[in-house]
This record gives sequence, structure tokens and C-alpha cells, in this order.
Amino acid sequence: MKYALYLGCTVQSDQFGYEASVRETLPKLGIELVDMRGASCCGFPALSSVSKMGWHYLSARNLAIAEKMGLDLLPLCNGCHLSFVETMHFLEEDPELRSIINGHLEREGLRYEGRVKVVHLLEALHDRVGAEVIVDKVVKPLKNLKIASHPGCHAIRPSDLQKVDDPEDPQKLDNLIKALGAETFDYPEKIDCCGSQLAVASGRTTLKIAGDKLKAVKSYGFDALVTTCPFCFKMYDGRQRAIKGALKDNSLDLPVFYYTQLLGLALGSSPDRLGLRMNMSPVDSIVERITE
Amino acid sequence: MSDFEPKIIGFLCNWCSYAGADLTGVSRIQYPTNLRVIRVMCSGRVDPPLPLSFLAEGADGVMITGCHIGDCHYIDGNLYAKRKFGLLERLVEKAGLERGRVMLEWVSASEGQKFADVVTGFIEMIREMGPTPAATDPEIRLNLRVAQEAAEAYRLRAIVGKEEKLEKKGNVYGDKLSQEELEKIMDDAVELEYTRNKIKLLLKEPMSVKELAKKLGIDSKVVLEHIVVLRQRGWVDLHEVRDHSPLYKTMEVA
Amino acid sequence: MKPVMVIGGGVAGIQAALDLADRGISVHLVEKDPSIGGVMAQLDKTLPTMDCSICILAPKMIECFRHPNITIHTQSRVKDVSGGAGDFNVKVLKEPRSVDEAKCTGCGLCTQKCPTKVRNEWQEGLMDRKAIYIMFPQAVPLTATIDRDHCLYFQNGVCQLCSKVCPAGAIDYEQKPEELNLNVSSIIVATGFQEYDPTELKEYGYGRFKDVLTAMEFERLVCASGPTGGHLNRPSDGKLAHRVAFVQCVGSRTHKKGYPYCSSVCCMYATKEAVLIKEHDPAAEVTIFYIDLKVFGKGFQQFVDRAKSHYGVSYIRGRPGEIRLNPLTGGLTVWYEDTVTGDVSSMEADLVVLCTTMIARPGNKELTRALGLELDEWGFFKPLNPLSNPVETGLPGVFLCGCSHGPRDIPESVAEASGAAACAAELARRFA
Amino acid sequence: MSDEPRVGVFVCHCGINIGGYLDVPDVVKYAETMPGVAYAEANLYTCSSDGLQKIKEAIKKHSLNRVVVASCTPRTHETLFQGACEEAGLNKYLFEMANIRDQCSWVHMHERDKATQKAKDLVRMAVAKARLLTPEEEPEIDIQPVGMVIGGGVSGLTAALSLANQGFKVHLVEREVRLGGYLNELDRLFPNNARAEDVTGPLIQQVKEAPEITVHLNSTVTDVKGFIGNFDTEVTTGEKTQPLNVGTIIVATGANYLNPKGFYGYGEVEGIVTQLELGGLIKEHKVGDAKTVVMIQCVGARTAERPYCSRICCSEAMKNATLLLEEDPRREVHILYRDLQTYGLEYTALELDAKRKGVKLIKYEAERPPVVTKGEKGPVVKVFSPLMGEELTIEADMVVLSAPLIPNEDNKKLSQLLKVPLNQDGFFLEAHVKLRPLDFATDGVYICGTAHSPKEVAESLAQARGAASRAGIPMAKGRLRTAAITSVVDETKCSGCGTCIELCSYNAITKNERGLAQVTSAVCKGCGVCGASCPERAITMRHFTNEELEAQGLAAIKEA
Repeated sequence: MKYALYLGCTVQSDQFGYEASVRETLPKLGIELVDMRGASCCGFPALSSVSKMGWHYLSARNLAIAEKMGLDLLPLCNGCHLSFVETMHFLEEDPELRSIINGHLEREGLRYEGRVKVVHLLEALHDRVGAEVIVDKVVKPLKNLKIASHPGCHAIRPSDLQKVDDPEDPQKLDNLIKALGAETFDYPEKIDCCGSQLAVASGRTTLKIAGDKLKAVKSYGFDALVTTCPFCFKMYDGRQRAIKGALKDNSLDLPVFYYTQLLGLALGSSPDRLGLRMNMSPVDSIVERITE
Repeated sequence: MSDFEPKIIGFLCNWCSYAGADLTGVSRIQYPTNLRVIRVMCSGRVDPPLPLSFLAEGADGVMITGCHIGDCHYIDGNLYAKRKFGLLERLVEKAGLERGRVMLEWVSASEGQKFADVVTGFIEMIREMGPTPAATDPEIRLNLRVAQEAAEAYRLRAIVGKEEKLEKKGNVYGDKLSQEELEKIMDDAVELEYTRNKIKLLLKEPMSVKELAKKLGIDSKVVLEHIVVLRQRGWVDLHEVRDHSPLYKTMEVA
Repeated sequence: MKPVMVIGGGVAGIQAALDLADRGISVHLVEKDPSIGGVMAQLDKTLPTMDCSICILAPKMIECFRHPNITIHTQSRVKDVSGGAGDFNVKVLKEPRSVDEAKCTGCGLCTQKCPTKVRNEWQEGLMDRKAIYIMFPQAVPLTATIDRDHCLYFQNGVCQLCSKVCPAGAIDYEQKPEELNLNVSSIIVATGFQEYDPTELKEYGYGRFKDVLTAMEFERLVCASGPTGGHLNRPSDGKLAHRVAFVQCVGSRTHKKGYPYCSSVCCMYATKEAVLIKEHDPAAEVTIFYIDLKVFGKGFQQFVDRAKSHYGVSYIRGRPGEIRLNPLTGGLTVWYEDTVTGDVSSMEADLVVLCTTMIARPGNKELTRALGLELDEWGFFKPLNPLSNPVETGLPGVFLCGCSHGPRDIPESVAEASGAAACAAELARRFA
Repeated sequence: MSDEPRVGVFVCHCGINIGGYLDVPDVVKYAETMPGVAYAEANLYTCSSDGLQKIKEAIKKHSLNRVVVASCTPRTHETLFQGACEEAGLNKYLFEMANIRDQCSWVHMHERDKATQKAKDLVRMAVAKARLLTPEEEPEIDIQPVGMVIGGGVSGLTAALSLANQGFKVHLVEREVRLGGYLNELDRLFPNNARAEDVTGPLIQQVKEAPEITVHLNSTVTDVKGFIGNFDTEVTTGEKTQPLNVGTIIVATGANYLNPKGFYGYGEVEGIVTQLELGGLIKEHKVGDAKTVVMIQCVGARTAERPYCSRICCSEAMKNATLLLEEDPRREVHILYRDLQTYGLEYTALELDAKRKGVKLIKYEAERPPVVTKGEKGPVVKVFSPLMGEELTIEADMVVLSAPLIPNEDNKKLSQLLKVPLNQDGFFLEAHVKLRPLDFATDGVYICGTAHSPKEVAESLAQARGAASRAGIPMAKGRLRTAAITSVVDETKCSGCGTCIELCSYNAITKNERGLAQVTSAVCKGCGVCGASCPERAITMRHFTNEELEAQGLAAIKEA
């Protein structure tokens, strides 16, 4: 299993923990990651909101690079993944748009044919590696841990475009959590948005949305929240302190992990190699519980 | 008390309750064995004199079940069943029995469990009440016969027969009577007719108004008024005059 | 006069058969299940009179059974049809009951002793039945039948308990499928409908959440002869359901999943079911979520008015977007937009009833192939002309009634059944 | 039959269903001791062909004149056993059943002794009744093979034709001077936009050609006497009246449209018409350059004084709106509705088609209906849309009111003539909403079409055919076996008070020339309400007499 690894802006700019944990864990599962030379921003959401053409061009460009590499594209970010999927959809629907885009791409000797496959991290782990394989590889099972699954909107919606998981009842991340020996169960707010898309428009609302979900997750007795999306992660992990302030609720301590971080711990990697020091939510006690 | 096995008679309408009772069996739902069922086509067929005569002969309780209101196979037979039951209850009470010894319930053909519950509940209630006094107390038995005669006589039957119309459509002048008014009329009529029929029965032995008043425990003036009515109806007549007080007697072919 | 064939033993088929038989025309009533009665037999009450459904249907079922002019063929399907109006040759395949109908007295002893539990379809899976079973207490014919796919004897040659306990010696493992060749003057199609399976509408959690039921499941739950004896114990934990929400247009009036057409009867049966709950528990909180309240039938508006004013059933215009389950309390939350007030809001519920649309019987395909007719895009039969020939079809001598050609309520089905019977009677006379 | 009762008692084991839970032989032994019992035996299955044979043999061998079977429930098996009695030459009403399975062995499975005792009592009760049973006859009456259909609209025409095709003479009575009814005033019909005349035309043609059908135009039914099989009716045409003797009557008198005078300025403000009038305008292409058309639904329907929904208006509006847009796509057509009543396959399709063609649907709330005022160039419609949360103002060129179907004014008269009820809305009320939608409680009279309630043409036609089937049944049989279990009046006791007449839900009791009650057994359903209520106790129920019921009950209390 070989993928063109697409990191995307958020991961490269401040979610090193994610990248580290990905590079640490996936190879252990027999996944070879090949970096993409000259990969650019996917164009989402900033550019897409002002120039569809610009957005599709950037997305198509990355798709074309992967095509050239002859590999399936593995974006780490839900946002980038959706951006690629949507662009592929529009270029399929609209041959004219496609030829214009290809006109631009030609200048750097690129061409988008639509052969490339975009594979979400959840698909790579759940559908291609398989939970059962992960179970076998686990050396430090995550015993007595209740972990809430947060797949994130962009991984499952819009329903008729995204086929990563069931938009109304996503279970892949849950299965992957169980594969690590941890416990998880459905909770009403599971597919609720993290609110980050509203950050620009209304900070308060963003924090409220994220905070309400954190509260809910705690109320069901979960020990931690896990996701695969850097946007969502930044809300729940990076801005957790801000949320506490906004909701005036200091009890709101919830450890938040990237799935690959927990995966790493279960596979026996050291916390450092998983960038766990960079998590801003209180993850230490859990990390100890697992590693001891 | 514990070894007391009540004798219960049940009138079941053919279309709902009897079918419901069958379903109880089909579902193998168990209930006490005391019930003896009489199948009638409609609960509206149950003529008050029948239950009264059973009670007089020693039945500990009589239950009547029919289709739910609105479900009647005969459109509204069960409405009339309800009316008749009103009369039955009153007479049972007049005769000195607990009203609870007669019961009216609606059981549909799909309510197997309900039928079992209704029967069990009724039997339990009767157990609590104990054996019918009619079995031991001739006075009560006589009273029940009086009640039966009253229920067979024209006046009460005519009222019951007209109730539904009086409430829903109104009388010949088109004025309707409220449920309360009807209740009142019924109460008075039952009071009168019961007493008159009792007098009629007592007078099988010639008796003076005084003696009657004593037996009935009511004022002799009232008794005399009744005697007047009864003579008009040709039920009783003067028998003889014994030391200045007239004795009356029920006429043979009344 | 030649006999007439009626396909489908639901209330429509029963009515058509009785109309014809009563006038002296003999009828072959072909039913795929072990008993006639159809969906109406499963219902608790019927609106707007709140008559007990089986109470008013059972007498008609028994009438069919006793009628000298009616032959009931249960567990039978039409395989092939040849000829034409006045002279159809119909090939009917009768599955073996493995029980001798003449000997079985319906005592049910075998069903008590049978060791194998099977999902009871008639109780909508809310209860189990046995591998040998009587479809329901009022079944006609009141005869046991062996479900060979689950019977220990047929599966691995052991057991035979039923034949050991049967006092009438009615069990017959050797029965073979029977092929009947019947010559009839006309054919009445009364194959009815089936309920849409809302599992694909994940947002409503049907199949995931035990306390989200379909309307048919609710009919069994609330019925005195159902799994709880008519008490509203919710399936998940047996707790009495006090707050109940009804969702209209589940699988109907939609272009994504499900069907675009309005299922005609849901608004009213939901109202009936709401009233039933209120009769059980006047303090219950019952809400019906709807798009348009379909009150076009006789007395329907008055029925809804009574449900609102007398029983206190509340109606909210809006199709819920999502139903969620609280893992701690087991309670359900219904998210909706009240499109009249514009408020987006949620409501807690102990039980949610999905009022699923009526859809065509899959068996219609096989039947149309045999008849050489074509179905509409939804799998229903097409009338010759939706305006002027509602019960005739493109094939002379084949008539429609009931839900075989689209959703409709009981009175409409019964009236049509008589209509189809008239067509058959007219034709029978023409060819007599 | 010697009047000395000789009862034969047959106790069924029903395999082990009865025998397994109570002592059947003991019950048989006990039965032999009962007064009037000449013979008793046990069977494994009394209902088996061999069991029935035994009954027949015993009747002959022991010259039994009454039979009691103690087994399951009469609801499923009575007719079977009665059949056996008849085959042995015993009147079937000399048979009685004791239900010792469904209501004894099955409900007392763990109390063998008590269950046995109860079974004995039940048998004793049955025997007590049986001893008093008398043979009953099921009198047959002749059914005139002539049908009458009242009303010459599509429903009446279809019903009449069907009856004719079934081989019966038919009198079709139409109030107006021409056949066709309300469809004469309509042009296009939903769901397929066929022309009304293309629907009525062929029907009228066939009716005129059918030799079995006599059409009475400009005529009304002025008198109805008698009962099923023999209705003596009187039909008045202009001045002259003629008596018609018919076996059955189908009511197909249709309905009327409400004139929406006083609603939304109809008749006062220019440019306001009804859907009916719009249909005419479309036919003559007279809608012209009316660019903006607003249709208002539920005009005078689903209100306090007229609560019912008229069923067809939404589909009618969809059809007309679509026609308007097909005529001129630049038009703007709004439909102001409360709840769309476009249901089922065909009518939902109409709605979807209208939407596709650009019809604008605006919901309004009953509490806040639209307001129509006179503007400069035409009517102005103000309507609050809860969905948009704002009030919209539409400058219309034409406003179309969807007025409901209302019951015919002469329904009342006809209902009294036929002794059939109307519902609170004034439409005819069928015998049973669910299972007898086309029958009246009164035998021999049937209902179809919009006289029953507002409905589409298609459903009216289906009903008409159905009513013809219902009416055809007794006429096809020619003779009607009336039930034996009916009430009988003892004229020596009857005082003619009329209570029973009031109580009878089937109009089976009338006063005879002497003012005394008389039962028409052909009509009596045998519920027994009259008997139980008769002040003079002058009415008895056959097969359920007071004496029989009393004997049955007393037998339950003490051994005779």
C-alpha cells in the first residue's frame, strides 16, 4: 500500500503532532508514504470562497501531481479531502471547466485526467488495512478507556459526494477505536460540527458550539475525544482553554487526540515520536495510563 | 369465607364479548371457574327481570358485557343495555343487595386479556361481599321478586325505553332532558313502583293499611295513596272490613 | 357460470369474493400467506369509529371460509395465466403446509410443544412464533403450518415433536407442492401493499434505536393481542411510553430516498394511533409531525378536530431532520423545524413512530409477467384509465381493487372490491 | 316431533384440548342423568366427519328431538353441527351448544375438578335451554329483479349500466331534463385532462341504448313503501305520478357546489371567479391576458360551520393552474392553500407537475386567511405566509375561489322517504364506515358517488360499480332467506305505545292498521332490543325467548 501523502496547510503550519504520528504509525501498518514534490494548498476554504476557478485549479493541480506520481492521494485533512472530492466532481460534470483548468496546468507540464483516487485516512485504515489487522498489531491495548469518536463533518458530508462513511451513522472511526482495545459508543452529538468554520464570522458562537460538544462528551463519561481532522482538532485541543473562558466552565478538561496518536501508543511508539507533547489539552494522565 | 365459591352468571353479546371470551381461551389466559355464560345476540337483549330472578334464586352476582360504545353490531344496542342496567342497579339496591352484585362492562373481540381481568375482578369483588343474602334471608328473596315484578311492569319499562330518545331527540314537545333530570325521574319512578309492587306482593295475604305501613316501614298515608293507585290499576281490591279497618288483597288475575 | 379468481385475501379480496359468491358465482380466493385477512387483521382499531379491526373483519373471514361458493387457496401463488376474458387458464402453485387441513382442528398443541423459535412476522417481529405455527388466533383457515426453513425436521431430520403431540394426526411431512390448473372467467387483483422499510433513512435511527417503530409495529404494540397485551411498554426497556412522537411522510413525498407520492392514509392512522395512546394514558404527550394534514376523507377533519380538542393531541408542521438517542437515559430526541413558527427545536420522546408509506408488493412483478400486464414505475398495477376506468386494466377480464394499484384506505378498497366484483359479474354473464 | 323433549348430548374431547383438562366421561355420565336427556356420548372430535355421522345416527336411533354439543365455540362450529341435525331431519333451531373448550378447559387448565364441574353446569344450562327450543323457519321472500337508480350523473349512469349488464331491469330517475349531472358544467377533468363530455357522452349513449334501462327525466321519487325485494315507489314526472315496484334502490343523487357569495368579495369585486367558472373560461380561452392568477383553497370549507374537507379542490386547482400555464407560460399562478390534499399516485403527480410548470404554492393558516380587496387594475390579495414569516401582497388580474361540494338540498327529503340517515354534514350515511361503505343499514338501499361525500370522478365510478354489485346480489338470487332469529309481537299484549319502533335501528317495526306493532322479519336483525324494552313484554325473540334464557340461568344456579 503506497500513497502520495498530502499534508495540507494546517498540518504543515501548526499540527506537527498529526504529521509526526502519521509518519510514525502508518508504515507500521505496511503503508508506504511518498511525499508530493511541489504540492500546494488545496484552495479550501479561503480561496474557494472568493474564486471557484482558483480553488479548482489548486485542487486539480495537486490531483494532477498525484496522477503523475501514479499513486492514490492520501490527504490528512478532512477539509483538503472534501476539496479534492468536490473538484473531481465538478471537473467530471463540467468538461469545459476541466479543459480550462488543464490549460493552466499544462504550463507546468501537468494534466488532470481523473484517474487519481483520493483516499481518506479513515478509508486507508479501515477499508484497506482493516481493523482486524490493527488488532493483531496492538501491543499496548487501550484498556478501560472510553473514547468518543468525532469523524468531523467534511469526512462524511455532503452525503451524495462523500462516501468515506455513512453521513448519518458513521462507524469507521469507532471501529478503529475499538481495534485499539478502547471502548466507544454512539452519542447524540457524535456528528455535530466542531464550529471551526464559523471562527472567522463569530468567535463566540464557534467556542459555544465546540464547548457544548465537549461538555456533552464529558457528560457521557468519555475519557477523551479522538478525530482525524486538524481543523476539528484545533478547536477541541488548541482552543480548549479559550472555550473554558467563554463558557466560564473550568471543569471542561477533556483530553483530545489524533487517532494516529492513540494508534501509535497502542502500537508501542513512544509519546515523543507521536508529537503528544504538542497537544494542548490535558492528555498526559491518559498517555501514562497507556504507556506504563 | 375462603371456601366460598360465588355463583356468577354472565350475559355475553355474541359479536364482541363472547368472541373476546373465546380469544381468552385461544390465548390460554386463565381465570377463576365461577362464571357461567349465557350467550345473547346483543347486550341490549338483557331484560332486567332476568338478572333479578337469578339473584332471587341465589346467584351471587350477574355480569353483562357487550361491545364498546360505537362498536355495537346492531348500531346502538349497547346504548340501550346501558339504560336497562341503570334500572337494574337501582332495583338491586332497593331490594337490599349491594349494587356491585351486578356489573356492566364493554369487552371487544380482541380483548382476551381484558375479559379475563374483568371476570377475575368481578369474582374477587363478589368474594369480598360474601354469599348473597338472598340465599339465607327470605325477606331479601321476596324483595328481589318485588324488584323483578317492578321491572316487568309497564311504567319503569316505558321510561327506560324512552330515555335514550328523551335525552337525544327530546319529547313530543321537542324539549330534551339532561342526564341528571333523567336520573331523577328514574329514581322517583323506581321508588314508587318498587313500593307498589311490594304492596301488591304482600297483599297476597289480606292486610290493613296499618299492617302494611308497619311491614313496609313507611307512613300509612303514603301507603293509602299507593293503595288508591293500585286499585285504579286493578291490582288490588278491598277484601273485607275487619273491625272497622278495611283489609286489601291482591286480585287473582291482575 | 365459470368461477372467478380473486388474488389476495386481504379485506379487498375478501369483499370481492363475498360479493361474487353471495350472488352465486363460485370463487377461487388465492392467498400467499397461511391465512386470509391481510394487513387489516393486524391493525388494532380502525378510524374514525375506533372499531376493533379484527372484530369487524373476522366475521367476514369466517364467512369466506364457510361459504359454499368460495374455495380458499392459502400459501398459493399464481404462476402462469393463459387465455383471455371469459376463459382464463390459471396455474396456481400451492406450497405444502405439512399439515392436513382436513384433520387439523387448530388446537395449537403443536405450536406449544415445538422447540424452535422464529421471528413472528405477523407480530411485526415484536414477538416470536414457533416453526410450526398458526398465523394468528383468528386465522382462517384455523390450521397450523410448518415453516420448513426453520423446522428442525426439515433442516436436519430430527425432532418430529409436532407429529408426536398432534391428537388429530394432522402433521404430514410428506406433503408436496401442489399445482392447480383453474379455468376462470375473470381475475380480480387484490394483492394489497406492504410497508416501506425505513432502515435506509439513517437519520431516523430505525433499526439502530429500539424505540423507533414503524406504524405497523406500533399497531401490534398497542393491540390487546400484541406482545404487551396492548400496554405501551417501549421495546428497549419495557418502560411505559409517555411521550410519543409520530413522524409523517417517512419514505413518501420525497425525491431522494423513498417515493414521491403521498401515501394517502398516514395522517389519519397516525391520528388514530395518537388517540389510542391518549385513551390508554390521557396524560401522555403525543405529537404528530406532518407536512400537509390529509383530511380529505369522510369525517376525517372532524376526527382530527376531536383528536386536538378532546384528546389534546398536538400537531407540528415540519418533517423532523434527525432522531437521536441519549446513551445514558435511553431517551430519544426529535430534532425538527416548526415551519409555521420557523423555530428549529427539539423534543424528548420515549417512543417515535415512523408513519411509513405504502409501497407495492414485490410479488406484483411475477404476477404481471404471468398476466402480461405492465406495472407503473413504482410497481403498482395500472388501471385502464385513471379517470374513467379505475378498476379495469389493459387486459380485458382482469380487474383491480384495493392497494394493488396505489395507496388507499379500507372503505375505498372495499368499495372498489365490490366494483371489481360487479365487473366480474357483468363479464361472467356475458360469457355464460 | 313429539313435544316430550328427548335431548341428545355429545361431549367432545377435542383431542386433549378438553379431555386433557377436565373429565369428559364424568360429564357424559352426569348428562345422562339430566331430565329430558335421552342419550349422551363422548367423541374424540365431534366436528370430524365421523363425529357428525354419530350425531345423525343417534338422532335416528334414539329418536332425539333436541341436540346439544358440548365442545368449542358456536361462533365457528354451530352451523356445522346444525347442518348435521338438518341432514338427520331435525330442524336446526333445535340445536344448542355448550362452550366447554374456549370458555372452560382452555381457561381453567390447572383446576381439573372445578373445570369438570363448570362443564357439567354449562351442559345442564344448554340442556335446560334445549328442552324449550322450538323449530324455526327461515321464511323466503321474492326479490323483484328490478333496480332503481336515483340520479343521472356519472355515478347513476354507471350504476344503471352495471345493473343492466348484470341482466336487471333498471329505472333511472333524473331530476333534471338531461343526463350527465354536474359533469355537464365541467370541461377538463383531472388527473388526465380528459374532456367531461368524453366521459359522460359514451355513458349516456349506452344508457339510452340499453333495453333494460328506462330513463325518467325531469322526475323525482315522491314515495317509498315496503322493504328489500319489494319497494313500492312512486315517481313523479311533472304533473303525473306513476307507481314503480322495484327490488333495490341505489342513491346516486350527487352533490352541489357552494356558491361562495360573501367570501373574499366574490360577486362584489371584479375579477373573482370560482374554479368551476374558471374551467368554463379556460374552455372558451377567455382567460385572456390575465397574467397574475391567485387561487384560494378551502373557501367555506374546513370551517366551524362546514368542517369537512371537500377532497377534490386541491387537485382541481392544480389541474386548472397547470392548464393556465400551458396556455401562457408567462403567467404567474399562485395557489393559496392550508393543507395540500393531493394524495395517492395520480393526484400527487398533478401537484408535482404543477410545481414543475412553475405554479407557486403559498400556505396560509386558517387563523389568518388571505384578504382580497379592490385595487386599481384588479383584485389585490394580501396573505401572510408563515413559511416566509411575512405578509405578501399580490396584485392579481384574477382571483379563483375553490368552493367545496355541499350536500344536495333535497337529501333530507329523500333520506326520510328511504328511512336512511344523513351524517352531520348532510351527506348520506352508510351502514358502516369501514366495511359497508356502499350499503345503508336498511337492506336493499345503496349509496354511491358524491351523495356519499365529496370525491373524484374515478372514485365515484368505482363506487357506482360497487353499489351495483351490492344491489345485484339479492336480485341475482331472486329469493332472500330471511333470518329466523327475529322478534315476534303478541298482538294481544301490544298496547301500540311505539317504544319498539323508536328503538329499532333497522326500521323493522311499524304500526299496523290497528295501531299495533308489527315486525317485518325480512328486515329484523334479531338483536332483541325491542323485546327487552317492550313495556308490555309483548315482544319475544325467537330462539332467545325469556323462558329459554331464564331456564338457562336458573339451571346454572341449581340442579333442576
